[in-house]
Amino acid sequence: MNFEFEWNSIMFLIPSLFMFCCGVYGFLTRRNMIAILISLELMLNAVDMNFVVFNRFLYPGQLDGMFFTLFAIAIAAAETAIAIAIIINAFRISRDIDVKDLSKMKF
Amino acid sequence: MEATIPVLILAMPLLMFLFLGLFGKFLSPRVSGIIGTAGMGVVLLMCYYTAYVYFFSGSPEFINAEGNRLQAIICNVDWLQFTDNLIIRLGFLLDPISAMMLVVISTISFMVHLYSNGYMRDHHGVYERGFQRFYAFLALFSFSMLGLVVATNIFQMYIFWELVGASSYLLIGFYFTKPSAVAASKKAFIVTRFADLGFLIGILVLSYYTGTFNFTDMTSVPVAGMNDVYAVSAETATGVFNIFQSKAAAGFMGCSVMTWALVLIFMGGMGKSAMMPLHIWLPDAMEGPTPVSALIHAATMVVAGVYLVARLFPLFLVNAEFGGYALDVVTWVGAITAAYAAMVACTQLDIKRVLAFSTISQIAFMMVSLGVSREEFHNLGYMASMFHLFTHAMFKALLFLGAGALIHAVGSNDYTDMHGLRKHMPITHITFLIGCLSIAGIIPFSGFFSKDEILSSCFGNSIFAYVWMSAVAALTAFYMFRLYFLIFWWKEHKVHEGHHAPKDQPWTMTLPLIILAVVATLCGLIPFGNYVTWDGHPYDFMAHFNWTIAGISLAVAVIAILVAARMYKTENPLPAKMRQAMPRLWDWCRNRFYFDELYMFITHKIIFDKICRPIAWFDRHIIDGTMDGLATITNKASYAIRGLQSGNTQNYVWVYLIGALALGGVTVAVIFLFC
Amino acid sequence: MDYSQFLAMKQEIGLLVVFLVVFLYDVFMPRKGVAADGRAYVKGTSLVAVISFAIFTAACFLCPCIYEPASAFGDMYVTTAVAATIKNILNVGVLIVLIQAMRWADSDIQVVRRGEFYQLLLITLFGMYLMMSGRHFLLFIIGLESASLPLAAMVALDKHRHESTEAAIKYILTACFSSAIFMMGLSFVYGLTGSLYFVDIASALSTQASTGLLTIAIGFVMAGIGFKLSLVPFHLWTGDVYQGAPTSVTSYLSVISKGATAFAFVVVMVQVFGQFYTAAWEWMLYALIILTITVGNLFAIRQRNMKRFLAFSSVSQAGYIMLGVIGVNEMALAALIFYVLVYIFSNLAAFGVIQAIENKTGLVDMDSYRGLCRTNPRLSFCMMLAMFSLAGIPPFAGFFSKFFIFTGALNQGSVAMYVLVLIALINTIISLYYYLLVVKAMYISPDECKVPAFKSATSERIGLVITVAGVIFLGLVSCIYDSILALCGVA
Amino acid sequence: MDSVGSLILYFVVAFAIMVFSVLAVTTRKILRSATFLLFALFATAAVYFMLGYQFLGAVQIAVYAGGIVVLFVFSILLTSQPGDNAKPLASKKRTLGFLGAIAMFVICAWALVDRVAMLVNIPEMEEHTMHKIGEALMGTGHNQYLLPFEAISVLLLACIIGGIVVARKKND
Amino acid sequence: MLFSNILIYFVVIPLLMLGGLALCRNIKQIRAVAVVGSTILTGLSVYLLVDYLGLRAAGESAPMLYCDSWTWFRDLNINLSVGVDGVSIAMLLLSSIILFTGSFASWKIEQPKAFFLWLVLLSTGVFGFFISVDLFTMFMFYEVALIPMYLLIGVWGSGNKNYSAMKLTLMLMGGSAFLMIGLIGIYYQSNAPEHTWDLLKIAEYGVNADWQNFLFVVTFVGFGVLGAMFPFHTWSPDGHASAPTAVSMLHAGVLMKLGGYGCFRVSMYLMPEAANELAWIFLILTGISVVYGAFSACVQTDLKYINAYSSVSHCGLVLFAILMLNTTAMTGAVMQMLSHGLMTALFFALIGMIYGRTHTRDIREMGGLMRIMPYLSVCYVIAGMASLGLPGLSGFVAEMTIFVGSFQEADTFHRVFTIVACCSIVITAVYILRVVGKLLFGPVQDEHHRQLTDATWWERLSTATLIVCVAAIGCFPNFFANLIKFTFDGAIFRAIGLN
Repeated sequence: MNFEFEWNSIMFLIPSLFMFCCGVYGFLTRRNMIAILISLELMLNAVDMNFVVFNRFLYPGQLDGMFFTLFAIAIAAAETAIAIAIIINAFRISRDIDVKDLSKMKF
Repeated sequence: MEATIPVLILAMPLLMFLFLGLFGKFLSPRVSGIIGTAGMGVVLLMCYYTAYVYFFSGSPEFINAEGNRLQAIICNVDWLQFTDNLIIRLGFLLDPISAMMLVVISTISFMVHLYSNGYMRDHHGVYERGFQRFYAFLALFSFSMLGLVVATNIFQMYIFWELVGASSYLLIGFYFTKPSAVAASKKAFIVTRFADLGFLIGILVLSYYTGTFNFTDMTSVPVAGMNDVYAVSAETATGVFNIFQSKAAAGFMGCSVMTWALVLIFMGGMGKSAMMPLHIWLPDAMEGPTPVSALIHAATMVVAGVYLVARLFPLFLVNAEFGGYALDVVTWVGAITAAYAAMVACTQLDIKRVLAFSTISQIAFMMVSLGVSREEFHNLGYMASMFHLFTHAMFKALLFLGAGALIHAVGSNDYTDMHGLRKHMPITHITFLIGCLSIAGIIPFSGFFSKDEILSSCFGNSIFAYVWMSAVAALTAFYMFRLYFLIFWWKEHKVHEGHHAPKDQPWTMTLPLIILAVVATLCGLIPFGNYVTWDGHPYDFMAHFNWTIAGISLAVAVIAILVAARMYKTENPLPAKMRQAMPRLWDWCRNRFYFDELYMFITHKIIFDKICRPIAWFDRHIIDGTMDGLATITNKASYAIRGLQSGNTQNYVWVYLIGALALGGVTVAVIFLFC
Repeated sequence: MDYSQFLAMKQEIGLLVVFLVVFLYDVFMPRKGVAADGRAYVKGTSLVAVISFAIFTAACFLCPCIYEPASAFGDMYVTTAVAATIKNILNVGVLIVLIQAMRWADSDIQVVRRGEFYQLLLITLFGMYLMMSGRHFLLFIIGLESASLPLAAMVALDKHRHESTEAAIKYILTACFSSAIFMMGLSFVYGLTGSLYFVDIASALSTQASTGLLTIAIGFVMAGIGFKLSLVPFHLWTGDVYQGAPTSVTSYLSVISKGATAFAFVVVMVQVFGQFYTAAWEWMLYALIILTITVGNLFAIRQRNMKRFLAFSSVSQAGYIMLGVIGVNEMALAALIFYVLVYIFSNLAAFGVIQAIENKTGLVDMDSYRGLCRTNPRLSFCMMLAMFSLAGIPPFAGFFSKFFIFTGALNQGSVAMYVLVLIALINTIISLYYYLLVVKAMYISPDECKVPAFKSATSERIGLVITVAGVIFLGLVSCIYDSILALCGVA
Repeated sequence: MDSVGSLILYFVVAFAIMVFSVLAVTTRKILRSATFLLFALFATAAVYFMLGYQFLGAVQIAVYAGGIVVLFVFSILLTSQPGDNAKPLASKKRTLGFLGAIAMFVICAWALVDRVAMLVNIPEMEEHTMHKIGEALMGTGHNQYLLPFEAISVLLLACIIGGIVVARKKND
Repeated sequence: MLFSNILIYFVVIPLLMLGGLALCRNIKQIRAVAVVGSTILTGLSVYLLVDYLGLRAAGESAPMLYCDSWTWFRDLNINLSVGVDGVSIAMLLLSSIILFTGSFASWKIEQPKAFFLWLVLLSTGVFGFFISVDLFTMFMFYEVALIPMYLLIGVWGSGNKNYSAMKLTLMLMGGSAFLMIGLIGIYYQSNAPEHTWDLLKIAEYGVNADWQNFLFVVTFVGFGVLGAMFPFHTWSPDGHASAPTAVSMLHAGVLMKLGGYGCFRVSMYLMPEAANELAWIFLILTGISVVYGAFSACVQTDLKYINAYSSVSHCGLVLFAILMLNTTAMTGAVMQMLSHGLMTALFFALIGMIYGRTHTRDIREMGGLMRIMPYLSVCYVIAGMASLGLPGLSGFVAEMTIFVGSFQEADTFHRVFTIVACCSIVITAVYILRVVGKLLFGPVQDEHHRQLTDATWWERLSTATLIVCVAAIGCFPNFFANLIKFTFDGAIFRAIGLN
């Protein structure tokens, strides 16, 4: 049996989109702030993958998508660092990192 | 004629008003009374002089070669220019009727000024509060009334028309602490205002089509070779009629536009002259001081309506000639009012009210007289009307001043407090009797002549009018003598304990009575037709005198007086029996056919309760409520969406996500669906 | 490899120099000062920061070479006279913020951290510079992140206050989510065009028809930038963060961050998606503006906390700023810049008063402002002017800026634009209502004032004098607007 | 054209991405969540390798998997006791989240599929040498990334400062 | 040179007054500044009037005189352009007189410094508005005049002042929102070779016919709100009721005139074709205003409400007349503005003085004041007489000019509305006499009132000045009519055959 197939961009885009949506779901539903950050990482990661996939499939002659991903990873790291610092500070103040409890200010 | 004296005739009272009004409180009442009276005396002399010059100088600007009297504009100043043609001017028009009115007004006004010196103080000689103000207002009224009669254009007339209304308002409300006086003054002003609305619209219509306010442009032709001199001409009036025929719509609600204009203008006259149904203010106006009633509400202001119709008479006449109804309206209104007022006058208790209704009735006579006046019989009615205006002014002023003397002496308006005063107040008695004889039309008193002319002209028009008006004349004689007998006879006067017996009043009050009595007796003999006719052409009435009519009317009057004497000369049960014989009629007459109640119903129950209050409510609740509602809605919306800002980060993010998706998604959908 | 290209970035380099001065001063100077609780700190940091920044601001204003258009790094970085002017305007704003913040930064609680405050602030400003001058989405995103991540730390700077932390968390979480969405949109744009350079994207897009993917990508990009501008519905963090953050940070956040992003927004929308204007993003922006102005106003009506109140007021102001974007013409652009300038001064005047009172008494409630005119007439006068200016009442600058922005928006002349401006104008009535509420509290309310009479610090006074002078004269002195318009005409 | 082996590998990787993503956001134990994230990141790295971006794959593993996840784990250990279970979610919240995610997925997927030109088969690509990558990273010309590189260094510096000032203990 | 133009002093002097007031230390100085400043302004406007008439007599035929223009915002073509014609001069005269009398009427106000500062700021706006011929500056001054009202009512007002002040400000600003869009629209849609704000230039070239209708409606509504046009009048009763005396005077006397003036100067002057086409809509609204305001006034019991509704009616007449689009009616409109301004100022001054003594404005609680305070009562009667149109006072000439002018429009629609408007003179009489009867005449209602005093000298001065002005217009109307008429006889209205 001579099974041959072509890689198609959709084969990567859909999982990546799925990952993004999982991230969205997690971001919207998790109560632990660190879990929310984890969801965020999923989203960012999906974006990175998108870039890479587009780069590879549509514009193989250049590296822009890849470089964006490279920098995006760094940005993600920076975001995580700041966010975790703030979360830890919050934890120090209230011994709690449930996002639901952070709704003193409203209306 | 030089303009100096005419201008002074108007300026003097005005200056007196300003002087007494502004500085009156620094003057003693006595001095201001003297100033006022003296000033009015000067005006009187100037008016007499002017009238004399007009009627007797024979100057070509006043009378032409054929002996026709002309209209002369002595002076005319642009006051307010609306358009190129529509200009309000203030001027001085001298013609037979205005000259005649000058005499009437200045005479009565002077008498009243003189009389008030006595009347406006109590038995101890203490002046009433506001005495200076009283004289100021009298001067204002004189100014306005003089300005009204000499108006050169209809708008000037309207201006002074309003001013007399205002001064009448001020004088009726002179005793402003008395609620009834305040109410009466308000009523008088508002009712006449309502009528003036008609007048104003009439002016607007008339002036729009004719393109002028000037009386002379509507009713007269300029006399060749003379500036500002005009002769009354039916051709000009016909020209006006033609303008309406060509420019205006064919008709509006069954009448031609010109008829509407004239009827609307006449509406103004109805208001001022207290024609039914706009008469209701006049009886109440008797709340004012009696001299005021004599001056304004008997002799001068109330005849302004008659004067107005007379002023525009050529237009009315032409209108009638071409089948318009304007004059018929005048006739009918006059006839009905005359009868109505006479009936009501028979039942009133208050002597001033009796006189007031008598005034209404007599003015209605003048109106009828104008209304029945036709070209075919030399427009006798016009002359008769003016003549009656003249004589009526004299004898009615006499009656009012006499009534004032009685009231002042007795301290009450009610004849039940009087009775049998003939012995106590002989001068008043005699003069009052002369007034009554005159109004009843007994020869040779002045009323006889003028009334006879009116009845003649009615006869000339239709037999129905003649019979109707003769009946009213009989009623007139009856109620006047009823009044006379009830005041001076009926039974002996009973003096209450602790009161002085009533007696004749000081000379300031009796002198005018005597003068007016003399005038009222004699003025009927004036050959009026020589001076005042509608077109200025002299008309010798005596030459056309109809003895039959005169005899009949005299007989009717005498019979009526006898009936009155039988019923009221001595105390007897006959009046009471009569009252019981026709209670319904008596009640209606006594209550003036419930007109006041009707008006109260219309104004309070309908205008106030059904229009004003709902509008005010609508404004506060609907219009304002809408505006407030907008604010409330904004606030509500603000509350409604506050859940968006729940404080929960994940909700924020959710909204963010949906927003971001919607932003693109909805746009895509819209493009997909519509493009 | 031409490293001299860095020299094209004069303002950025200058800013980094200021940053380094502050950084090095703060790190290496001996800690001679001792705070109330015994902690040691470096003396004079505030002064150094303010003075060095003032020198930098003045230099940027005066040096003509700043205004020369330049590009570097293969057009990844482009500066123009307009951009330089905007940066200068922002510099002035930042300078005022710094002056107004001195009192707070020198307070016993903050004094230890104030070095970091200045450093973070300068870096966020640097990020905003990059946003405005970057012509490559990667650089843009780095600028955006530099402008928001350190801000989150600044928001959390009042560590003793729970609200501060809560605000920081809300801010960082929504900011991260927003940047994820933004980058998702960018990935679509990249997929469609194969480049992240603005110019290349525009030219690539010009050859293809509008597709659903592009529209959605534009939506995501708009959401990402709209987040920083706090356009509705991406604004929800605004109220909480403004309220929770230290007041100095709030004032910085509300004016500088907003002004910079507004300009970046124009650049992205016009340069990248310019040709899809009428097809897509005009209508998106149209909807956003209406929502922003209306919802911002509706929320502002009920606020009692002054900072939160100004937050929602700034949401609606952002809507007005966007009116300058939707006009897409030079007059609208000039109006936008002028609006931002005036907005900086008006809002900072308001925040100056709030800070002065908060620093003295800790009160930020509108209710505690009742009767303020009797205890502190000058402060309440400043506040009133600020409110009038924000509401657009002549002869204060806000009137002119609002008028010009409407004029700019109507330049296009379509009926839809008239409708939009009408809606915006009707909203000014609502906004006038709540601005007047403040005036009412201060001037009309008969209550006894909770704020005692006090003398504010010199720095606060200087700040207020500058802002009030700006509020009064920016509009009346016409050459300011004229020169901005002239610049935009050249660009 | 590729062999069945690659296809199987693809399925494994795609499956791993999806499953671990779902698990990472649904598991109640936070530490497990971090672990699943790690697996998802690995799977992503595998995608990068499959597509020929070895350098990127390495960075992904080093920075993401190695750096960030460790950061997560530390902070998790710092902020929660072991064995802490998240409380079950309120159904309303879950529904909303689910709706949002589904909407996102449907819209984006539709847009992607709608744009047919994007759904292409894999083209040939020449090898990216480290030299080429390094040159692009450090160059100043078009499509070269020195400026972002410098800029992100400033950003990272700021984040360090910010992180420190926020997270350090109160009394210092 | 900026200061060589006489008109600029109408803004400069109030600004100097502001500066002077800011330096004042005690009430005497404040009064001095207010009185001196307003006297100078009055003198200036009288001088301007005389000089203007002299120039016209010498044959100047330009639509506006004393024109001058200084560039302000160059690229937007915004200039500080000034210029006046008869109408503006009449308005300037009115404003300065009312400011003068208003200063006296607030002789004993609390917090005088702040009060006069705001008052003078308000009048700066008013004067600036009347001298401007540039739409932008006009609008700017317009808003400058509006906002001090909020504080003046809020701080110095009485009754439900918070609500009223807010309502007034918001509604008027709502009007100006419409106005702003209209003005910008005119800027863009004029047929002038370049976009311009200059009234005269726009008038010369006209406005794009496609846009005229829209712009006309918007600007007319915008100004109409301030002109108290139905149904946007509801700010007026509450606002007037709560405002302090001098503010009511200025507001009803001058500010409401800004509405009428603006309607004429912007809506009608620049877009006569649209005016011709759409006047009927607003004729209906203003016709309703006239009658509706009068009817509402009949049943009010608060003195200020009565006057506020009466203002609605009278100002409705102003707009009504403007919409008639003929010289006579428009002249009448301006005369009505003058007349209503003076007489309503007089009314509000008197009401303020009475209220200051009796501490009630409910006519049911008062009565017989004529005996207690004869001076004030006589003034009140005169004001009432002026209001109901007694000849010799200003109301009559204004109303008559309007009615005669309106009647020149011969179609049924105009006729009907003219007659409806005429009816208002009867209703006016009803409510005026009702008040006069209840308030001044009759027995004294409240025995405490017997101790009250009559007017003080400054009150006498204030009211006497107004009465003299009212009477002057009433007695010599042609002087004012000729002053005003020139504008309406001008080329612009002739050109499109509206006369």
